[in-house]
Amino acid sequence: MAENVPVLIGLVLVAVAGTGAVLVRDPVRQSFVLSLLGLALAALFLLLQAPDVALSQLAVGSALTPLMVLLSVRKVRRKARSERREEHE
Amino acid sequence: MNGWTAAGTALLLCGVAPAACATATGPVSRRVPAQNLTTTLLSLVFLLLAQGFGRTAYVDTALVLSVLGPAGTLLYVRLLADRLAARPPRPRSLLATTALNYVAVPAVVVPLCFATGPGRALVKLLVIGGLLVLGSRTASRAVTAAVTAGHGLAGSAEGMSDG
Amino acid sequence: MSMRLRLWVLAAGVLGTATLFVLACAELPGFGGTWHPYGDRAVHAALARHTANTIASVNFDQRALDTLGEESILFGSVLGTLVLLRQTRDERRLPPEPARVAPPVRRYALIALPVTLLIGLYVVAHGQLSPGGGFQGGVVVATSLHLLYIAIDYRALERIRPVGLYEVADAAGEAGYLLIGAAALLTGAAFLTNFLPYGTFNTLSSGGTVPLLNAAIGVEVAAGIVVLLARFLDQAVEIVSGRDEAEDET
Amino acid sequence: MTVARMLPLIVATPLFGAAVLVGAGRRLPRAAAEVLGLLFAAGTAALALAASAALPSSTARPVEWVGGWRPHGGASVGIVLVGDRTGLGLATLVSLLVPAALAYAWRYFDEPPRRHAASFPALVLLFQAGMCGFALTGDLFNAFVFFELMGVVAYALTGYRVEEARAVQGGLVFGVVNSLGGYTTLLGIGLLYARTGELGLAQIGRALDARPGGPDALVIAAFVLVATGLLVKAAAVPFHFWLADAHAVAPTPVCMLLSGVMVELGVYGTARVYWTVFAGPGGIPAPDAHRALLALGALTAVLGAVMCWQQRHLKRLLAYSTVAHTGLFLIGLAVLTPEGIGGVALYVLAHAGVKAALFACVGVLLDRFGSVDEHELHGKGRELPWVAGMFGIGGLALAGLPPFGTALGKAVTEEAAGGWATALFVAVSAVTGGAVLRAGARVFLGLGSRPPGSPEETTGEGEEPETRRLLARIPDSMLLVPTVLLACALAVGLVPGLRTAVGGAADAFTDHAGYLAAVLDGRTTEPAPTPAPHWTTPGVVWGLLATVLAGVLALLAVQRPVRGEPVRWTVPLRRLHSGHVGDYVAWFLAGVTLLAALLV
Amino acid sequence: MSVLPYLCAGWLFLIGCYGLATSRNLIHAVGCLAVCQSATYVLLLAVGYRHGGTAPVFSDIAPGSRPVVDPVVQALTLTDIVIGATVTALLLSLVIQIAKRHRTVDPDELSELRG
Repeated sequence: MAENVPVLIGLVLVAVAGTGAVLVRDPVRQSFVLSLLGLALAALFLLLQAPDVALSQLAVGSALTPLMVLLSVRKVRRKARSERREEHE
Repeated sequence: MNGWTAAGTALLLCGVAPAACATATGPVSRRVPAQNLTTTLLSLVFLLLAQGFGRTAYVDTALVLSVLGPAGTLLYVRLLADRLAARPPRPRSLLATTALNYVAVPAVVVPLCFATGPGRALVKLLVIGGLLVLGSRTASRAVTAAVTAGHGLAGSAEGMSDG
Repeated sequence: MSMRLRLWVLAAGVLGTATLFVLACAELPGFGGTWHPYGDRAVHAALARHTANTIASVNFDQRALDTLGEESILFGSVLGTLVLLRQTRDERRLPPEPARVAPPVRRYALIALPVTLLIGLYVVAHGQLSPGGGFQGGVVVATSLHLLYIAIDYRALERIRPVGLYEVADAAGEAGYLLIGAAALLTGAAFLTNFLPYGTFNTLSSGGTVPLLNAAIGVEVAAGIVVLLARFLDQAVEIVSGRDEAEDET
Repeated sequence: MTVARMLPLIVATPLFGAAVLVGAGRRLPRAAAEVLGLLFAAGTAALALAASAALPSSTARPVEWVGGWRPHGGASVGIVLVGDRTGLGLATLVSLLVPAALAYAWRYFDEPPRRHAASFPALVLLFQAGMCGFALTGDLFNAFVFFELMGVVAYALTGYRVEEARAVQGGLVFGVVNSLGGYTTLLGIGLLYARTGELGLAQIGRALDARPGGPDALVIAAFVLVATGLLVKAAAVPFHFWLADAHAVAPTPVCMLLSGVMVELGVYGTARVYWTVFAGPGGIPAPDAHRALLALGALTAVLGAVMCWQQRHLKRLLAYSTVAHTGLFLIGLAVLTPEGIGGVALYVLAHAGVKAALFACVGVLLDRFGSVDEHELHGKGRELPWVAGMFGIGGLALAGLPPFGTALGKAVTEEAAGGWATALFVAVSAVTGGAVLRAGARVFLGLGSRPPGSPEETTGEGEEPETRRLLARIPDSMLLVPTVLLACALAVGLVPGLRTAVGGAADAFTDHAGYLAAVLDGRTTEPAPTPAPHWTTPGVVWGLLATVLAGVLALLAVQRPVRGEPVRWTVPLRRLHSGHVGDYVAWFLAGVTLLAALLV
Repeated sequence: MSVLPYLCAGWLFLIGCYGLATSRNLIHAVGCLAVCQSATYVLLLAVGYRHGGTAPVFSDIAPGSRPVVDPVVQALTLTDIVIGATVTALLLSLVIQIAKRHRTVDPDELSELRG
């Protein structure tokens, strides 16, 4: 049983991070949780003896996906902001 | 399960998990430093696990994370500059986070160095340690700079918040 | 459909799917079992071909067609993003203002850039030996270039990033993979056969075509992700619609 | 070069073409890029045709282990491509339709993305590679990879006209639902791998057969999950919602491919996976599979037909008719006999031609008049007699007018299904064909009165033409392509050689043990021969009846005041098709549950 | 413990679906889709795990010296991760265009396609 404790902790972290990523509704905040999910998955993969997959997940999950999400939010917000100003005038 | 694995697991549970909690909650000004702390600690976990599993090949994951982690943090700082400026973090908590980084890195890397012995693996370890320290130092500086220079920096072209 | 009805349908669906999945899990072989016939065969095959990293052998030799499909997906999605995030007629580019970057951040990013680039290349080059490979290394290489955006600003990044060249590199990576695969046909073997000498186990040149395919993927991924992020950055930083621009100037 | 050696090239050629187009794209003028794209697509078609022609018999299964990883003792580490008549035939169909779509799109789009003139043909070539790979592969995970390839490219192609609000929304809905389907398939693959330790279709099938006795929860769950992804592609109810949203907004040449072959590939995938993996003693018992497919098929056919009749947006109308016909295909599969499969195969071939031709006609209307709304276009089509003729013939062929291939396929399928299925086939073809004829009568003949619009539904007004400006003269390529396609659909019904070939292919397709032996042991066995599909008197009569009914329905509809459309009692049904991605995901999970419940 | 990893995969998939169905922001929805996909990673790798095994990477250990986990599922997961990243990119670019054309990213306010 003791052998399984690290994997168990990894699973719990992944499940919690995944749940958090769904329940956090604001995309900027969600991007933080998504990057955490990426990190948790990488840790779990290493514990499951898959360093190749962990590397991929790190590369994609910790930098690429959050960056794309943040850039999209920025574009969308910029749009929304100018819309609102327009209505204001 | 040997001591290294146990130490790695313990750090995962008692170090990474709380840092992750801090990243997932609260204002952006707390999330960004906490995110950096999370990646630093996770790199250390990877190092400990690599030693525990007896696989030097696994060290590459820590190496990659030690450069991608700070890069991610700096991107957050860059893209969320105005939010950081709007609610700056307390200097004391920022200091504490950085200090935690500074303490944790040598606390893990030094024993690992002794366990590894001289060789290529040692150089790799030291590089990772150096990158982690440098990365966390820069991250905290970047947050401070974004806060102080904040309002000027967060012009309309760079802004993120809805104003 | 009202939110209420949707939630009812969802609840029924979740309940049914969960039941199905849990029942199936109960029948699965227990976690951590020792029976992995395909995996064991794959390890033997990898060793027979002098490839130290079995995962690389599975990806680039035994199941190389999967990787071809995967890279085509990446290629297609880069192309798709290129098309979807194009600058349309009602939009124009507004050069971003130069950003002021704190000196320590600039110093770090300028040091980290070559280090990250080297680490990325190392991960690509050792793909057939240690964990890593074209995809992982390629993403790291692409990320390293974007440190310039952090270190200086977007205009500096644009200067070292002629997107057109990266598009060509992206296509060259995809074409290279196909040509290496087709080269096997000339020797009379099947498509994507590992036809080169396998080399000495655990050296950089071992594994026959594995390092070549790996390198092709590395080029494609690095170039593809640069192009992909370029489109997102363009949208987020530069491109504005006619109306936005009027707003920004007021 | 043997047939087996050619199989990977059918996938590799379009991929290489895409790479060349992107690599050289910045320097190529638009015309050169389009010619190059057409050449690569046609080259692939030539390869596929040559491979089909070189097959020694219609029951042969040339097998190519990519990378040369031939099996030893039935076990291999490689991926296999299987070029049996059905898979190769579908790859040929895809490869022929792609050049047709590219030829139709000749100088079509308003402005190609700046300095990316080659991006549209390159995307279409990738789409072609994905579909051909999916048709040819004999490996479950590899099928997933090609499934995702065609998905990813299709999302991008659907949203190609980014200035169109509806196009990008349809593309996103399509992307989310199909990706979710792909992930369920992968979960199913994971379950099968855990049970059998294999990934090849034949290997999994053999491993499952090694433990006979009814299926346990794991096998059922694996089948449900794998089939869900494929049925999402096939747009079976209740996974069909994305289809109308995506097909109504995609550029017309893309619609031709989506409706003509991609949806059918979902049906093919379901059938292939069932027959190779789950048809043995360790798989899903035939009565259960029959029940599930029949129920889903009947539901899909009825719902598709009802929704089809209610549409005034011509592309949506055609999209729902695709849903209805997919339902009929599923009913044909549900028979689980070579006769059913053979009928469906002929039906799919002819349907691809007819549906693509109809979309092509609608595309002409869109580019000439800037609208695809039945009421808005009322009477405007009088100046386009050639298009009118083709649209009418297409409608009749859809309804099942002999000797079109649709009629033959339908006749063979309904005969195999028997009983009440015949009534359903006649009703559904009459309604979908009638809807097309009704629209044709209004648009091209100006029959009936011109109605005021109602804003509650998706009308076809306010659509942007896909060309630079409204076309004053329709280019010959846009008229030639649908004509050729309709002629092909007619040929499917008339060429006797095709019927015998399809008959043999269906025998081989439904031969579970034969497939396993051919792939894993390299042993060829002849399946038990069944009579090839052929015209029968009842089939012709039912086909004529459906056509007449379609005509009557159309005439009745145009003579009644349009205020009655859409029919009141269908309003709740129409409200379910909300365009809301959350609704679609909820229905998706409900569909998984439904499928599982039907199998237990 | 013997089924826990599989159940974790199922949980991730369903919670992701829940998020998709109730999302009020399309960018958030794309993130939820990524959560759904992580279920497939967890399932595949859990299926290939072997107690006491190590990665079948023989750059630093001798072949045959230790039991190894299944390399095939790892290769599959790698492919899957690439697919996930590319799908995310493509869907986010569609969301950006939706924001431009519809001036909202709330699915409840998108009402162009009905019936």
